[in-house]
Amino acid sequence: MSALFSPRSNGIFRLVIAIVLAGAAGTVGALMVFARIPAGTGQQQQVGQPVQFDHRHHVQDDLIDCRYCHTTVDKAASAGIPPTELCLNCHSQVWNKSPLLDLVRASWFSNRPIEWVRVHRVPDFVYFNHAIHVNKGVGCVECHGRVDLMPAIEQVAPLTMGWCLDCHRDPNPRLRPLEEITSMTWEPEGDRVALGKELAKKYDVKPRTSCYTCHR
Amino acid sequence: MSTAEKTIQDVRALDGPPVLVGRPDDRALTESLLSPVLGPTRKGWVLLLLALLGGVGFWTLSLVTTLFVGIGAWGNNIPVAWAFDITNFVWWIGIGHAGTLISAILLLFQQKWRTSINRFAEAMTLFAVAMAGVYPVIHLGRPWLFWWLIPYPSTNQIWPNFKSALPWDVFAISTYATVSLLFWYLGLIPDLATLRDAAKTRGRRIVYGIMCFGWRGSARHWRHYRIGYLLLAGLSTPLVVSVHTIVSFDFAISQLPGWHTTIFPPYFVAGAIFSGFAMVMTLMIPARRLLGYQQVVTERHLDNMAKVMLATGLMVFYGYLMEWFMAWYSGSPSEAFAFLNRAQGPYQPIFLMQMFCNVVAPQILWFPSMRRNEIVLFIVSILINVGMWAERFVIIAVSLHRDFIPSSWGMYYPTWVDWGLFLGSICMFGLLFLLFLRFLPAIPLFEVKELRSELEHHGPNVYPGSEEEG
Amino acid sequence: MKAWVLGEFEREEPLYEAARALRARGHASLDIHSPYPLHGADHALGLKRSTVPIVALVAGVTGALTGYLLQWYTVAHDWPLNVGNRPPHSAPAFIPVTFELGVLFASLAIFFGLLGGYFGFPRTHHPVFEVEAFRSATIDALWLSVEVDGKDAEPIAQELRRLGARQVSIVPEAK
Amino acid sequence: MPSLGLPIYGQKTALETRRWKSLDELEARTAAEPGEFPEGAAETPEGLSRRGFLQVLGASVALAGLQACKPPREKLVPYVRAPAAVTPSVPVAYATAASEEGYAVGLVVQAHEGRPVKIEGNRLHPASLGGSDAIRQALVLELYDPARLRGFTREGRALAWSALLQEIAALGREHDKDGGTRLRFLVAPTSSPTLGDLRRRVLERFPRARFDTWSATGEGAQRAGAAIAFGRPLDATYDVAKADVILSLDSDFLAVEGEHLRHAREFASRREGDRMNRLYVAEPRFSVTGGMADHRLRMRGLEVAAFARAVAAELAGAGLAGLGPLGAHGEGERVKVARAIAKDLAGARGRSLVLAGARQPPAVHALAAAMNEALGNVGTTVHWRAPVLLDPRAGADSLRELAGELAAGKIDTLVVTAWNALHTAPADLELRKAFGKVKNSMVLALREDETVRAASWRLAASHPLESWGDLRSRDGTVSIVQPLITPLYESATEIDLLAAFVGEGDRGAWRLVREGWRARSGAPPAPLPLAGAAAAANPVDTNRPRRPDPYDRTWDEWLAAGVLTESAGKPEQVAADLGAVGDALGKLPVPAGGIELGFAPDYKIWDGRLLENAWLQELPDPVTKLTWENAAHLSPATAKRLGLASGDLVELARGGRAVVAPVLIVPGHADDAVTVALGYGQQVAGPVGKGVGFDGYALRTSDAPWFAGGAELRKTGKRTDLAVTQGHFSMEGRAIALALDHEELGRAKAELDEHRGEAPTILEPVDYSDRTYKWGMAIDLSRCIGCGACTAACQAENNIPVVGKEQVLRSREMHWIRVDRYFEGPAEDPKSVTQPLACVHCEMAPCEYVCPVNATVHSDEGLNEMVYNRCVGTRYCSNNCPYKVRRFNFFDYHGDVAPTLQMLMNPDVTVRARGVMEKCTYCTQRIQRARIDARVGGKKIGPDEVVPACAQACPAEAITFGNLNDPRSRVSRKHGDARRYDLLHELGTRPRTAYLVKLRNPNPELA
Repeated sequence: MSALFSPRSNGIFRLVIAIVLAGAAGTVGALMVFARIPAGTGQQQQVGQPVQFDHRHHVQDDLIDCRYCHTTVDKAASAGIPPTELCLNCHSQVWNKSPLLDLVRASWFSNRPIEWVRVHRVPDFVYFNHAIHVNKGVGCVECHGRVDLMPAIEQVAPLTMGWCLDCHRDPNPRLRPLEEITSMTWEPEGDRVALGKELAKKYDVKPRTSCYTCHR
Repeated sequence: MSTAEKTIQDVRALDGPPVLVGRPDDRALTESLLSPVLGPTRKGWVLLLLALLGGVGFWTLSLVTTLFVGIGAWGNNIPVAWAFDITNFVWWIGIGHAGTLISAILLLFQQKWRTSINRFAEAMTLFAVAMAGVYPVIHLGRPWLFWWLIPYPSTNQIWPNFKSALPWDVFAISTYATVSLLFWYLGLIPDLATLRDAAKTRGRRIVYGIMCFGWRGSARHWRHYRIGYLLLAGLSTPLVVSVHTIVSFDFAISQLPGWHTTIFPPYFVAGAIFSGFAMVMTLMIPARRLLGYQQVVTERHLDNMAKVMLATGLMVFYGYLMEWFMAWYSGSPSEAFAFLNRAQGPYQPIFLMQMFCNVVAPQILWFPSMRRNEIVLFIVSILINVGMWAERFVIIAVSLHRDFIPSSWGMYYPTWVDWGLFLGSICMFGLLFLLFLRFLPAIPLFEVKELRSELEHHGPNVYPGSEEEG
Repeated sequence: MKAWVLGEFEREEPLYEAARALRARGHASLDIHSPYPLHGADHALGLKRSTVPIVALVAGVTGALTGYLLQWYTVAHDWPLNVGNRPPHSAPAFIPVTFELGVLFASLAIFFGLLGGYFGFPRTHHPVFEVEAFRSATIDALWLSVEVDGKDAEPIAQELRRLGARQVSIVPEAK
Repeated sequence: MPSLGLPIYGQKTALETRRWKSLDELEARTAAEPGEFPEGAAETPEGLSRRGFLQVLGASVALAGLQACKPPREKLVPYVRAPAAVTPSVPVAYATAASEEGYAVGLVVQAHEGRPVKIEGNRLHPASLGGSDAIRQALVLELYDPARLRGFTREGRALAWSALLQEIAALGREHDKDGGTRLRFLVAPTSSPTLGDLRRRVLERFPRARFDTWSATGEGAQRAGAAIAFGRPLDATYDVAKADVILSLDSDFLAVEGEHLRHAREFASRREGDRMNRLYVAEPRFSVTGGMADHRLRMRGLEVAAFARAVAAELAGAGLAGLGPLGAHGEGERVKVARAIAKDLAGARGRSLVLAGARQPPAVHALAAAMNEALGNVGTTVHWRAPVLLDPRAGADSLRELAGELAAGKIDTLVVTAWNALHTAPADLELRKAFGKVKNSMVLALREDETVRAASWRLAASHPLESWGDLRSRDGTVSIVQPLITPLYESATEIDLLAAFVGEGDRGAWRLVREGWRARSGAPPAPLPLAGAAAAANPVDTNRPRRPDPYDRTWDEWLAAGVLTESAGKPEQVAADLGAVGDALGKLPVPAGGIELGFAPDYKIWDGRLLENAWLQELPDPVTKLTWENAAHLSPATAKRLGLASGDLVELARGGRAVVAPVLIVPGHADDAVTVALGYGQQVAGPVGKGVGFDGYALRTSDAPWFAGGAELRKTGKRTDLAVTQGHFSMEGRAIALALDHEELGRAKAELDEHRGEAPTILEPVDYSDRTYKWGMAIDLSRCIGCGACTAACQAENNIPVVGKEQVLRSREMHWIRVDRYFEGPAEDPKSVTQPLACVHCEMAPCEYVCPVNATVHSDEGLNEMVYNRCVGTRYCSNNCPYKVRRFNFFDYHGDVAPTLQMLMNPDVTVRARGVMEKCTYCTQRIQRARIDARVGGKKIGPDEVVPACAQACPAEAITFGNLNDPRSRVSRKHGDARRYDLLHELGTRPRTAYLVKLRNPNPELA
């Protein structure tokens, strides 16, 4: 005499159901987590570039202002990637024999642009404008992080829509005086939110959250 | 014979033929009703399966084309942005109403004649809802993003819009599909246990044994089971009404002439039941002959279903009349035009077909002899299916093709992909149904046995509502 | 060491009689197995009203509340958008989803409550299945099962035979 | 230098000197590096990275599961040497001009990172006044056409430009022997002074050679008419704004003829207010101008002359006795009409205008000239000037002479720069046969066509947007044509080619034009470069100092303005020779019986040269709404008599020549007449134009260039589907496009109030009055001429795809703004209203609440926002849109686009993916740009600062846009106008686009 199923079958059956349910829930959960962690947003990845350009050196050691190279950051949507010409403003005089700059010189003489690798990318349907942010007191460091400490540029902000919205809904904690806009190390004296409130009034900061602000 | 007895007898006479023929015992019932499942595979079944597989291939090809090419593979356009897709959706959802209606509402009203056909109707519901569920997804321009209609916390911080009828649809259809599945499966569990115990081979016993989760017919389970089953039926009843109400909201909340009307919810529900019963009839008439279910699916069942079709058909006709009346009474030229255009515009043949199939043809069911004539019923039920599809097409596409601004008027012509998705879905539906007939008990055994037991206790013609005392 | 005594009956009345008799003798762990629900079984076993409706009600109300709050939170609170000039908090528009979620939660609670809770399923193995003849319990026979201490099994079996069981089996608890 | 204030996206941009200087330099490099154009941008242009968009979508299918599924990182490509003129992501605008029948139309072209993307009219140019039309809008697509002719070949041998120069030099030496006896040039009409100089120099070298000018269209008849009346060919310019009463004798002066953009603007300015003008139009086919008529008199083309004489006769009776000999009283109903018109004209002496159409014979033009003179209009509404065209007398006669010489084998070398002469030449000249007898047939063309294919030397022409040149408008105003981009393919301009015949082919058009104008303007010669070894060693190094050249500044100012200020000529004094006019009228043939066959240049592809332009092919014809082909237009009565329906294929025959053509019934067409648009059915065409339409030129002979009797229509029994975007031209009695007689407006207030103002609603409307900006639009139906410029402009601005004939037949055209035309009254002789319709941005938008994913919602300023990236494509919004202005991407229209066409994309507008709904955004990219610029500058956007593409293009200024919360804005005034109404007001949608009732000003005597 034997039953169709052994006594162990009950436990196995329950386990299988538990695994299936947990697997389904886990998959959904994992995807939602993935969308929020650096691996999903592209943060924390040092990106190799054709020329070993070290922002640390240029910003920290040479004290070059961001706007020296990114010339249009306060005038146009695009911050501007410096032309080879601009590199050679200095490097025709200094390090003009360095092998590290071979590619830069080659670009100049062959009239072929250097193809940098893009680090900060928003989708094509997102229209980000540097000028308006920079002119309303949102410093470079707010989105790009401590570029002065980066040997190779990496993305520090998640650049998700939710992240954009957080600031557009409450910009005050991210505002700074325009004089300090490119500063990597500026710290407010006192309450940053209170200062932000003051600056928002001064600069007429009115971020918008309607869709066409960014999507066109 | 006392007056009271005579009255009862008269009433019983009115009640028509029996719901169960003969006095079979439980073992005989089990054997005869399970023979399609446990018996050998029939050649006809295989041939039919192969034929339907061909249609399913066409369906698959159409689906793949739609996904890879885009909605452009269809005939849809601006102004007719919805056409065969939503027509099919509403049609299938409507058909999917009969199952729950038969199972739930008739159970609540304790119509004993429902027992023999409810499983059949529920399966039909499930498959129809499954077919319907395909369209809302594939009709999207970007179907791979269908999950954006589900409220979940996204990194975009944006949510669906609950003022639109489409998220309502998402909830209604998924709830309806889920509840129908649960209801159907709950009803299947005791029968799956019967299959487990009646099956000959160990493999089948194991499969059915797993599927029934270990049902052992315990009275302690039956006690909760009966209440739970009844509660599910109770929940399904407003649900079934709500689902087609919400589907009708897709149209009714808009402002398009021909869509924007308050009569839509009841009119759609009536239409759904109308088409659902027609589909049950279409499937049941051949099935009962081929599978030998005449014993449990009797003329009485056909007669009652025909009556329901006649009644709901008249309700639908009333809906038409009210639409026309309101179009005239509203004084709105575009509203009036929308209905004139149905009757006189370029899609007039479809309108006439709708009127013939839905209004004229069912009138033959006034005659009792016709209600018991399988051939007549079969033809009428098919006509109703066609007519209800035409009705949905007329409501959806014909309303859209000429609306407010004449310059934007246009015509819709289906492509082969449209036809493939329509006809192919019928084949897929048929295929699922064939598999169901072969592998699951199409007649609910435990309910028929319960009915038999009640008949034994209360006589051959159980008067509705009389067996529940004590 | 427990054992199950199973007795097969042909008709309902003797079955009920047997159940009542055993209950009178103090055996509470009785069960009846039948292919279809028996109307007298609850009474014979002395079972109380099912609590399933309460579960369903609680789940249904939870579902409806979830539905309404979900809609209120997403479209009226978290990011109220101007959608065609409709008010963000628009109760009439929230009715369908509220209703559907109520039904869905209640149905899920009933189904999974029944199977997982009330029935303790999946339970593909149960001592009663050890009896090959018990297969008739889902086909055409009515069975009475008594869960007893191993040593009481045989007297109960005798009693069942006396009370009209067609056949009686004893299943000892598996080790 | 001072800002010229040319509008770009509503932003004031100073056109700085250095912008074109860099272009000069590019041009200077071109010869050395043919085919290369500068790297587009400091960053990869958006348009080129659109594929990334699809990849992102693909990634989201995979649920962004794995890092490996992500698209590869994009490249950032900066300049090596940054051009001073370009700021990446900021568009710049340049003024230039394009030729229309040889005359200049001033343009302002906007370029993104060196890519010309959008064309507008030049406000400073007399032939544009800032307006443009569909053809001008579509020029930019022609530039990027991947099927353009590339490079130079001789008998299949590819030649570099330098090699070609050598071969031309050799050829020239051959012809030097006999002074060019066997050398001919077949050229298009042009007013270019530089080309004039070159032609003179070519003829100096080859005195026996000849330039023959040929254009299948054009206004030669007008100059010929002036020659009859005044003894010399003259060009007329009209001051339409000053005309109270206008009689058009088959002149489509609002859409086709003369300076039609200016005419439309001036005409429209008199269609509102109390000083309404009155327009009478006598014409055979329903034209754009006919649609604007207060009284449209349909008659066959050859009957127009008789009608004109009837009017002249009545004018004589009304006090202008001088016209007596020219008049001839009409018959029947026409007498009454002619009398009323004459009375009206005579009552507005000096404020009236009679125009004769380009299709009418010279005698009618002469009569019109005489009538204008008698009415005292010369000097007020009509100005006569010496023609600026190089060969004002050109016509079919010179082509006939050339054809004869060719056929006789008298010519060895024929240089063709006229467009596709084999296709357009009158059929009786048999030019196709004669052309084959030339040894060296050299054709300069933008794309391969029949003539190119028949030629032995095939030379790719540079597009006008790649070319240096110069043109003049009718009043003599000079415009410098400057390139926006170095040629995409190796190609040459006509200037380069003619220069090659005088041995200056290597100088480049830039130097020829620039130095030519230095001489003409009397500027001193260019200073010599600084002496010294460095300068000599590296002449290209532009960083080296140069001696200041005062001409630089003048030249730059000309380029910036797009016109040479005060270069217009003085009107001439004229006196009509009435006797000569009478003689000419007497020689006019009597209209023959039977069916009259009329030809017309196409509203879209002109004489056929724009056949390959998909934007224009898909643009609905302004009158018939036909796309992607031409048809034989018939009146309803004639079609009925012949038993024909629209779509029937007929054999259209005349004088032994026949073509198969589809019939299209057009309300208001003259009876017993058929009209055929020219330019279709070309034997050699690219992927767009292949098999499109039928060849009207095949029926056209030199004796009857525009109208010919004795046409026959024979049924073939076959049918075709005509891709018409509007299937229904009746309003079905609904209040959609409202029109009123001017007199009625005062009484119609109550009636109009039903279509405006607050509508009852249970929803509290959102109050936008406290917002800084409340955007709104007003469309004045009284001004709209229905030309379709807005549709084309919107297509160019908003990256709108072309879907093709099949998809148009399936009602899937993508235009965000369509121009609906409704006919009212009897189908035989209806009145017409045109109504541009785009998204009206309802405040209570029906589309929004049905979208399940919030992809279309309202902004705080009241815009109905369509967010493509959120759209899943349920199309529910379109179903619920009562205006049906939403468009759906049924296919992946941008998926596989040629690289050059990717350069055409406006980087400020998302390129929409498959399965996404789209619609008019009120050009939100322009609003956002204006907003950011204003806010960066700490200002407010001006009331009329933001101009959407449609409003900017509209020649009639029918569309106004702006801030409704600013009472100073033009749109606020329009919204408050007595004629304002809301379309489908009864639905309570609260549209932001208001319509203004069309006014008509009928003559009470003709009521």
